[in-house]
Amino acid sequence: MEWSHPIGIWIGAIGTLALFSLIYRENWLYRLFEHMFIGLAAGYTIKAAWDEILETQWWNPMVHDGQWPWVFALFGGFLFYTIFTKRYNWMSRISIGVLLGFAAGQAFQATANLYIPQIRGSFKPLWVNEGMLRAGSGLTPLGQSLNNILFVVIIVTVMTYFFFSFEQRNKVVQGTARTGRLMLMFAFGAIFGSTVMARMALLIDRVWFLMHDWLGIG
Amino acid sequence: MTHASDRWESAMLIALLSVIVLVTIITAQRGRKYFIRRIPGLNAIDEAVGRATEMGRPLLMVPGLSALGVVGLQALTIFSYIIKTAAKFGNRLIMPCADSALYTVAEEVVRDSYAAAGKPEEYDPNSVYFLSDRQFAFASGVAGTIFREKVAASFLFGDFYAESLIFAEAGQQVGAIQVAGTVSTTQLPFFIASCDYTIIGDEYYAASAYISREPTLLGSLVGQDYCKLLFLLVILLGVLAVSIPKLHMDWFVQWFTLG
Amino acid sequence: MSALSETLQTIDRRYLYATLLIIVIVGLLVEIPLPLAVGPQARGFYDAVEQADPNKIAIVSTLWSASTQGENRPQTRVILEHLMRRKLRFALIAFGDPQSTILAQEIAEDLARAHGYEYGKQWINLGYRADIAGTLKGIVRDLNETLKQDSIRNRPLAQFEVMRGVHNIRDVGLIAEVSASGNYVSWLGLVVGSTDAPFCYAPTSVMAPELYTYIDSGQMKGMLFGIKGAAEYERLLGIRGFTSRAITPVSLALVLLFVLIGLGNYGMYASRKKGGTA
Amino acid sequence: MNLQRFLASAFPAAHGHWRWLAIVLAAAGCGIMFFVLQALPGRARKALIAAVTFLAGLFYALEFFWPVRRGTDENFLTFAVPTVGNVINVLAAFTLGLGVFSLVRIHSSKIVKLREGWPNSVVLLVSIVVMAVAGLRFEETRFFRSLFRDVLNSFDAAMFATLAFFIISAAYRAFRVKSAEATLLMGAALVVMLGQIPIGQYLTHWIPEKGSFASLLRLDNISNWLLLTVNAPATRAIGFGLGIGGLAIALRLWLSLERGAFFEAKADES
Repeated sequence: MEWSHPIGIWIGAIGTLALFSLIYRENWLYRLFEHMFIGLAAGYTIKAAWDEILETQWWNPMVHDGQWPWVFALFGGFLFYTIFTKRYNWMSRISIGVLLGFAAGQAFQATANLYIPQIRGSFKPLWVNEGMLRAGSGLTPLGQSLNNILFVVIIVTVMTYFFFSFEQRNKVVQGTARTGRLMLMFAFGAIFGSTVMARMALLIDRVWFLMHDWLGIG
Repeated sequence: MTHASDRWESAMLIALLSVIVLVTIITAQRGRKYFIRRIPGLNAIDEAVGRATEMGRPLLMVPGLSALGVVGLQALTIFSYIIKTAAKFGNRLIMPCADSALYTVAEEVVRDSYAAAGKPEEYDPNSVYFLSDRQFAFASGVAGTIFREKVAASFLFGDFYAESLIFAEAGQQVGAIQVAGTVSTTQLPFFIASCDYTIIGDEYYAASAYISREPTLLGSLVGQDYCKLLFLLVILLGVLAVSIPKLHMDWFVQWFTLG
Repeated sequence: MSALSETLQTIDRRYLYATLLIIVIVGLLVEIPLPLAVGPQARGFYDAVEQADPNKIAIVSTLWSASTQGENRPQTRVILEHLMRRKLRFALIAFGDPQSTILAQEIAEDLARAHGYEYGKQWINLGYRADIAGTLKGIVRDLNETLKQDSIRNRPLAQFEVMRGVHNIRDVGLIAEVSASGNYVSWLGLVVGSTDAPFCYAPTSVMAPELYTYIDSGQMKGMLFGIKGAAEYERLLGIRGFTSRAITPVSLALVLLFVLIGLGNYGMYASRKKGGTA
Repeated sequence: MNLQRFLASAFPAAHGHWRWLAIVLAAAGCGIMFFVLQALPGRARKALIAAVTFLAGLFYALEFFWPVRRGTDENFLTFAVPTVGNVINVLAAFTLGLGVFSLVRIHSSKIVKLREGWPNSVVLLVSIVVMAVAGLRFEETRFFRSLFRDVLNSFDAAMFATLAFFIISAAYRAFRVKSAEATLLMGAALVVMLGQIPIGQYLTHWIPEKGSFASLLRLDNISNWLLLTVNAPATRAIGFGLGIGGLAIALRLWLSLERGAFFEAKADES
């Protein structure tokens, strides 16, 4: 069955232009379509919450399979909504505490799996001979050695920058920390360039929608 | 690693990190004094406040889109430091908020800061206000204020997202002195390129710990420092082990080889 | 000279917007056939799918809404195209944004028609989950018990031919996620350490630079660097999809930006040299 | 000690008409618990919150650290991991309603008081109802699919696409390179980006990709080298700091060690 419909495309196109008008000036047309967008997104959240999770994982097991303890999950969910009251809003901290507790409990395994391989990956030999080269890396042993030395130096300098519990009066430490901050600029330069690329891709998708789907050009 | 028993040594390193942080937090709460160095970002704030007060125009403080949480509350801690520094010069303060819960706490913090600086009468209730919780409505609203008020200094601390560049651009346009600080790594490039000084990553937590002298924050930060030292030591030992095979330290490398 | 250096610093933004729009329209209509080199990360992703174990199922997780479809939609399309070409069974799952389920379903339905893939036989949609960590921990242990039903027919997973023999993470041959956020942290923290199935990631360009540390440590086998990654993958598959057309305006827009920044700074430098206001 | 059998016997499933009775009794139990909770004094409330948070965290911490039974990949808690995952998902699904609930509250009060901009609030509430009903009841219709694909997707995409305009004008005006750091940042951005796009690569595509020293000068090689050998260690070092910070925050939350105005005031309010 078809996913789109001409009337829908027209509304979408007019909405796109209305929302683009924000770049010129905030105006009533922009606000109208922004409110429509917020409403549609909230409406979809209700559908997804029921269809995807509550019906299959809570309502059916409780009502059809007879697992009555799921009623306590409803009580836990209800406690979140006490946040809107003055007298009972402390109770919302119980359910929030449960979710925070679960997340905190997972931190041990998550930290281990996320950072131990990166520590292991930082064990780079500072002097590489022919045998240790990765196949097809196209690097000479000297090249790989220099890369490894630079890699370890950057880790040490950037980590030194983020030490706070002792004064950085010693010249060497100060120099290392300042180098660390400059090394960070490479990472932030890469992020800057990629962010611009990401935003452009979003604009191109919209312009192509207006040109191709709506006006039939190109 | 599904369970600690898959590689005990690695799991013990994580357990050791937790013990270190817990010990430093609990001892700090029990009154032990811990030292945190003054990060350069705070000097940049003092300098910005000094130059701004000469211009006599208002000071802008934006807690970004932060909700009522660890990052948002620490932004207010930094703002209270700035208010105490600037209160004696009498510059007008503007603090638009994007989260209604954080707004209520911000009002209290600002009033207490003026009182703490001995200038309760300087506190203007309209200076702290809830603007909008929609990302772009908030950003364009704040940009409008920057251009209208020609703010002298702009302090941007907290959680920032794609709209960060709109604040930075507006401040740059009116020639405001800008100091920013956030843990959102993806927004740091824009602050670094357009602000006079930017506080990066962990420095954000260090700034608020230094200002608030809160035992839990100080203890936690010092504990985290020891953990970072431990990581650095493990890495350097590992580099040594793989660089000089004659040392026969393969057992050490195996400790951290998972799967 | 000072008039020029002044104007260079303060070009009115309406001209900038108009120039950008023109560049994008021209770039979309007039294709500049420049070769795009295929980087090692996109090749890593391609090789991981090529060498995935055919008897096991692939999990394709989607964590994007229409707000980043410009990059994530083409990425999802090329990954599913490659899986279907290799006749691999796959299961879609969505986190983060509820819209992800239908966005991925639509792309899969479209490609399934072309490749003769039948829902329930070669592919399935496991739907959206609000909590990520709890679900991932559950999947490692028991997929059916954690996810229970599929999202399209709302029937128990055991009733689908595609899920035959799939009980936990050891029956998964490949894990790929297309995402607009940093959710790789949950996969790396709670799943990737429990399996030797390759883990590949397709982030929006904004997130890409943060992932090179995981590529270096071998935790990630491949990565598509935003829309550029999708364009490289199209070259590897030998198809000319939307991204091959879109990469030209993206490049032109980037060049425009660097030229503008150059002009702005030159203007400032020139006027400062003559003691003008910065 | 098999926890699974113990729990199955403690909470037996109810069948036939017993199901509704069990559900009603459990619901009544919750009602009573609500009043018991409200009667608790401030100190007991804080203790309850801390205990509940600790127990929830204890499950996963213990499941990770507890040694596994010989020859298997499980310990006495592993059986419950999928079920606990379901419980969290159901609770998280209930929180999805919080945003919608506050939206409805704010905008309906705006309409009732006829405050400025109330027509937009009507549009918002109508949009919520239309999409929710279409999604729940009429999912297999072209109306819903077009409402989702052409309308909602277009608005969502358009909202973010405006960023492209902002970034061009703001970056052009904001980036007046004033410090060594900004210069380095801009230089890295230029080289990394040129190496990623065809136009940049075209400038040096005539150099052989591999095998000779000249290939070090290819823009795409330089870009990849910067990303893998300079950017990767820098992000890794930041990651270590933030990761340890994340673990510290998790510990403080798990053991309710967090002090400070917000956490104290909230619990004592009665």
